[in-house]
Amino acid sequence: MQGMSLIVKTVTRLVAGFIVLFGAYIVLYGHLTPGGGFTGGVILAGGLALVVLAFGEDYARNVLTHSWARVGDTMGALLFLLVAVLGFVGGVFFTNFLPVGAVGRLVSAGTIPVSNLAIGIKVGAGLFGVFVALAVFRRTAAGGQEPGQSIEPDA
Amino acid sequence: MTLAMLPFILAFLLLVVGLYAIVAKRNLIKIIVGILVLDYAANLLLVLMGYRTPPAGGAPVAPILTGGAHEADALAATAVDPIPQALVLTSIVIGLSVTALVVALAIRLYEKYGTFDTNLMRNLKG
Amino acid sequence: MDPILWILLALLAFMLVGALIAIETRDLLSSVICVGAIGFGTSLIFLLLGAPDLAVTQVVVEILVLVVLVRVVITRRDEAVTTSRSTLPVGVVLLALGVMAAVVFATIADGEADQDLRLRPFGQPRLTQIVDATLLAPAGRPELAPAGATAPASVGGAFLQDGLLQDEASRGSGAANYVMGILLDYRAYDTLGEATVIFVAVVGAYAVLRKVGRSHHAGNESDR
Amino acid sequence: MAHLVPLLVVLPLAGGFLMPLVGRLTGRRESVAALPILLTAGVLVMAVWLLLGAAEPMTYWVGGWDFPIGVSLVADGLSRLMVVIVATISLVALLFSMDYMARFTSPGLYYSLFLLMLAGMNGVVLSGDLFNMFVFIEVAGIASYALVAFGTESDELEASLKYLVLGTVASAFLLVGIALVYNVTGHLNWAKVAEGVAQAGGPTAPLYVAAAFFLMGFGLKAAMVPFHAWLPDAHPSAPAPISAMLSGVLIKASGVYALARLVFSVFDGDPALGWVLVVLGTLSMVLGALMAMGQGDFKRLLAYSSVSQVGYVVLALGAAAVMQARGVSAGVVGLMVVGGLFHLANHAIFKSLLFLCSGSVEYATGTRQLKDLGGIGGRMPVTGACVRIGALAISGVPPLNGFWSKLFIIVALVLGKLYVLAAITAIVSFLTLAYYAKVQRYVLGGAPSERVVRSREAPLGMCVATVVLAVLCVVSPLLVVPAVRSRVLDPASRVVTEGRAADTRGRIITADAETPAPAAETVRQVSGELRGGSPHPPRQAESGARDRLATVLNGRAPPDTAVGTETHRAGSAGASAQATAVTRQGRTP
Repeated sequence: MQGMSLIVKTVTRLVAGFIVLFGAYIVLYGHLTPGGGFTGGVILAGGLALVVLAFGEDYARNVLTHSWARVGDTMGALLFLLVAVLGFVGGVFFTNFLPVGAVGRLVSAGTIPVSNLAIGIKVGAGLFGVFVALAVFRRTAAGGQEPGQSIEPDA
Repeated sequence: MTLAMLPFILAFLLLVVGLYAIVAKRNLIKIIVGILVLDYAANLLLVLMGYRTPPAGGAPVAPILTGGAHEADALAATAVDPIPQALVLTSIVIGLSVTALVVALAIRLYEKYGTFDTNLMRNLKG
Repeated sequence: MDPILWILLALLAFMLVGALIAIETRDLLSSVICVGAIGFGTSLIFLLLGAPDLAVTQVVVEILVLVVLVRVVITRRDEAVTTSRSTLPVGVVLLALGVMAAVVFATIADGEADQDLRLRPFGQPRLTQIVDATLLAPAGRPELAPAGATAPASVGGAFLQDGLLQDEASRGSGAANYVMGILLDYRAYDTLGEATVIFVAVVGAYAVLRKVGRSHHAGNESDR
Repeated sequence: MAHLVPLLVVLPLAGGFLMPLVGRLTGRRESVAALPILLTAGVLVMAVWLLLGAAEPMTYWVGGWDFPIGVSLVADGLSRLMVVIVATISLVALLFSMDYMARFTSPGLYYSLFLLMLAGMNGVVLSGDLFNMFVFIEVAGIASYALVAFGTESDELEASLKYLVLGTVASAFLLVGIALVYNVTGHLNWAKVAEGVAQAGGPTAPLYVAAAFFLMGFGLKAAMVPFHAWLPDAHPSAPAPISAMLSGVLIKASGVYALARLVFSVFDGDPALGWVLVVLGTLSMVLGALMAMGQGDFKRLLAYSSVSQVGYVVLALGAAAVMQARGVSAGVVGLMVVGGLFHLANHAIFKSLLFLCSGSVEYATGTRQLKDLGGIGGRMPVTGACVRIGALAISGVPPLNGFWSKLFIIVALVLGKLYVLAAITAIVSFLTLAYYAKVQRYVLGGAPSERVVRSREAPLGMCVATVVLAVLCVVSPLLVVPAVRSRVLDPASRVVTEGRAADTRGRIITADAETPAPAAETVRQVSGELRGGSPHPPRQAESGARDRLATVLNGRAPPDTAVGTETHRAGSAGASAQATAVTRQGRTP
């Protein structure tokens, strides 16, 4: 797949950055405003998906590769688990062990922003990976056996 | 029957409609649609049950502190119940996950059979 | 009458109709688009009911699902007629079920209005209760009992009241967004489960989409 | 010790998150399997330690939220028994997978899903919270949908789809049930809901409606008969170790166990729900056995047999509730429950054994049709012997474990004067004997077909796994020896028979406080502990407000020695809607 027309590519180039930035904002301000790690992660995944849709399969194979999505997925999940396990520092599993700080500040609410970040990375990478696997590589007709229809997800 | 039960009943009917699609339809896409509708209905029911009528004439109050910590008491007296919202957020994610998996299955089945029609599949006829 | 209730009922009715169209239409693409409309209806209801977090989440999830489903449908030609299983009996049974359930909902609400464990109607969730004031009085000084004091009657009520304790002596989650406070502090363990669910679904989708499921070269050769 | 409880979930979870990457880094199947096996062995050790280490039930409040706002983990007798069963079967299934999964690609994804399913099941049986349990049921469920389809042949995909769709319907029902329970009682915690129900003098109509939704949801997950349609497709389609996991433990963890919790811990053994369980159990038992008779496919026969055998367990639990309400002596009720739980454990062992054996046979011969398997016992002596032991155990031949649990159930039913049920149970036992006689005949006799002649014994790892389970079949009757029983089965049975009474009263035990104490006392005790271990100031003092609210929510009088000075927020409803400072007598800091 070659991707879409030049106009689409140009617009995507302009817009995708903003979408990703917006996703990052939603993730980081999750404890203050509506949104949060999951919502922001989906927006991140959407932004990346837009890039892949516009620039085509080759872009997904060479630049925004599947391996990165897999690594991000695992790392996000492990980071969240780490936050949970570090709770033992504060007494029990999942203790919010960081200082709460002043309500309404960016750095407040203890571990919540960290958890949000972890979930944002996890969800963004994970859903992007699945999206690419479902919607980009698998868009062939019945019994499609042509090369490149499947990214081999596992070695 | 009070009017105040009507939202619950409508949400529940939506659930039944989703169930109907799952049981009666013989097309994978329709079944996926049924699953989505089922999810929406269950989530809606939960959120409807957490809603608190705002004080006369006001708008519903979201459980988010916008003005600073000193407004916490006022918020506590008017805001809607935050627990169902947290549960539903989790539930939406679960719904999305299930959808991703079922779409993957549907795609694979399409590759095997060249159709989404379950009548043409071996084991799903019954 | 509360205008919010009427808007809500209208939206719900719209969604019901949309769901029926999505299910009954013969064109898969229309079906998928209808379901998108229902999803946005859900999101509007969330917004209407004071749940902006859910509204935002529902919208972005909806967009992603819609894009995937539309791509799945438009790139695959499906000539097979969308037949139903003997629709009528199933439909009648389910309709009966729905009506029955509706009646149940209506009656369980009415019948036991004075009981404590009744179904709370729309708009009046179980959040606070008037407490026996003497419970709150200092020991031996019942005259100091505050009149008309309320106490949380549910987890939600307790959270609204105390989830963000700001006096130095105690601690809440400290998140201005209460929903996020519940999600990532009070019930963070649920959220760990939720993150796991996405992980499982992602890994599961990769597993299902593998080009080759079985490797016939390894292990004992069988004549399958 | 209490910290073991969350670790039982965290360990497999971490492994599950890591495995996809490990699978990409290393290609050798032994090295891929090493991490999951180690982790699961660790889980098993911790689970056994927990089972034998402390007799007292523990409630672990995640995040230190002693207040009912948080999520609790409950490790009482029943949960501990379930965790041990789950971990044992998982470990054996993983040993079996090492060789068996060489036939499949992507071992990393397989082990990842396996560990996440294990984490999900541990989460379900340890959860003390309705919604949390739902989430972990989903974790285990979604992992199992994907695992059923792991071979990606069309049969497997179809079975997985059917399983997924019905599982999703079950989840929606559960969610509706949760919504109703929350609306009505205001709580999600098992114990708190139970307390509310007890205070109101028993379940009300909306709660019965909620219970109906839960019954449908858990019934679907447990494959009770009107809801069993998915199981005979899903269980045979999965790779053999996964079939063993699904039939052996998953339907029990997210179905039977959850049903038991619902009926006994929340509804305090309500007899109406008890009757529903009796009916569901009897139907499953009889129809499952009848459908199993007609099967020619080894794995399908096993799957229908699972429906039937799980029916025994559900029947036993339901009958216990019914008998309790009728005033049958506690000893008989206890026998009934012990019989049911013992059968649950036994079924986990012999059904996993049989499924693994069917995997070995399929691995060697490439077929699952019983009629093609004549004389397989001669070609595969170890597997043949294991099949024989498993079949004898499940059909209730003494002195193997199945005999004892069925005997317990039938004797208890007779003593409880439920004669008709006792007769049905006995008849179904004979039916079971009959259809497993068919399996025996094919395994023992008949002229070996060409397919069988060319086969040879399964690889070592698979044999070891089946032999371990066969040995367990022989030695697990030891569980009813009084000395062992009092440590293992009796605490679990007490959770069921004492219902709410055993579940709520003042057993808020967190990390550092493991002795039972009156609730109000413990709240403070716990906050005291938190103060000691907490690194930052805001955490270090708890206001009395939380204590007070906790006690009000618990419906108890506030403690005499409340803490310090507190501000009471008066509600806006009252006329004097203003903050009133209430001073309590302080306690020594």
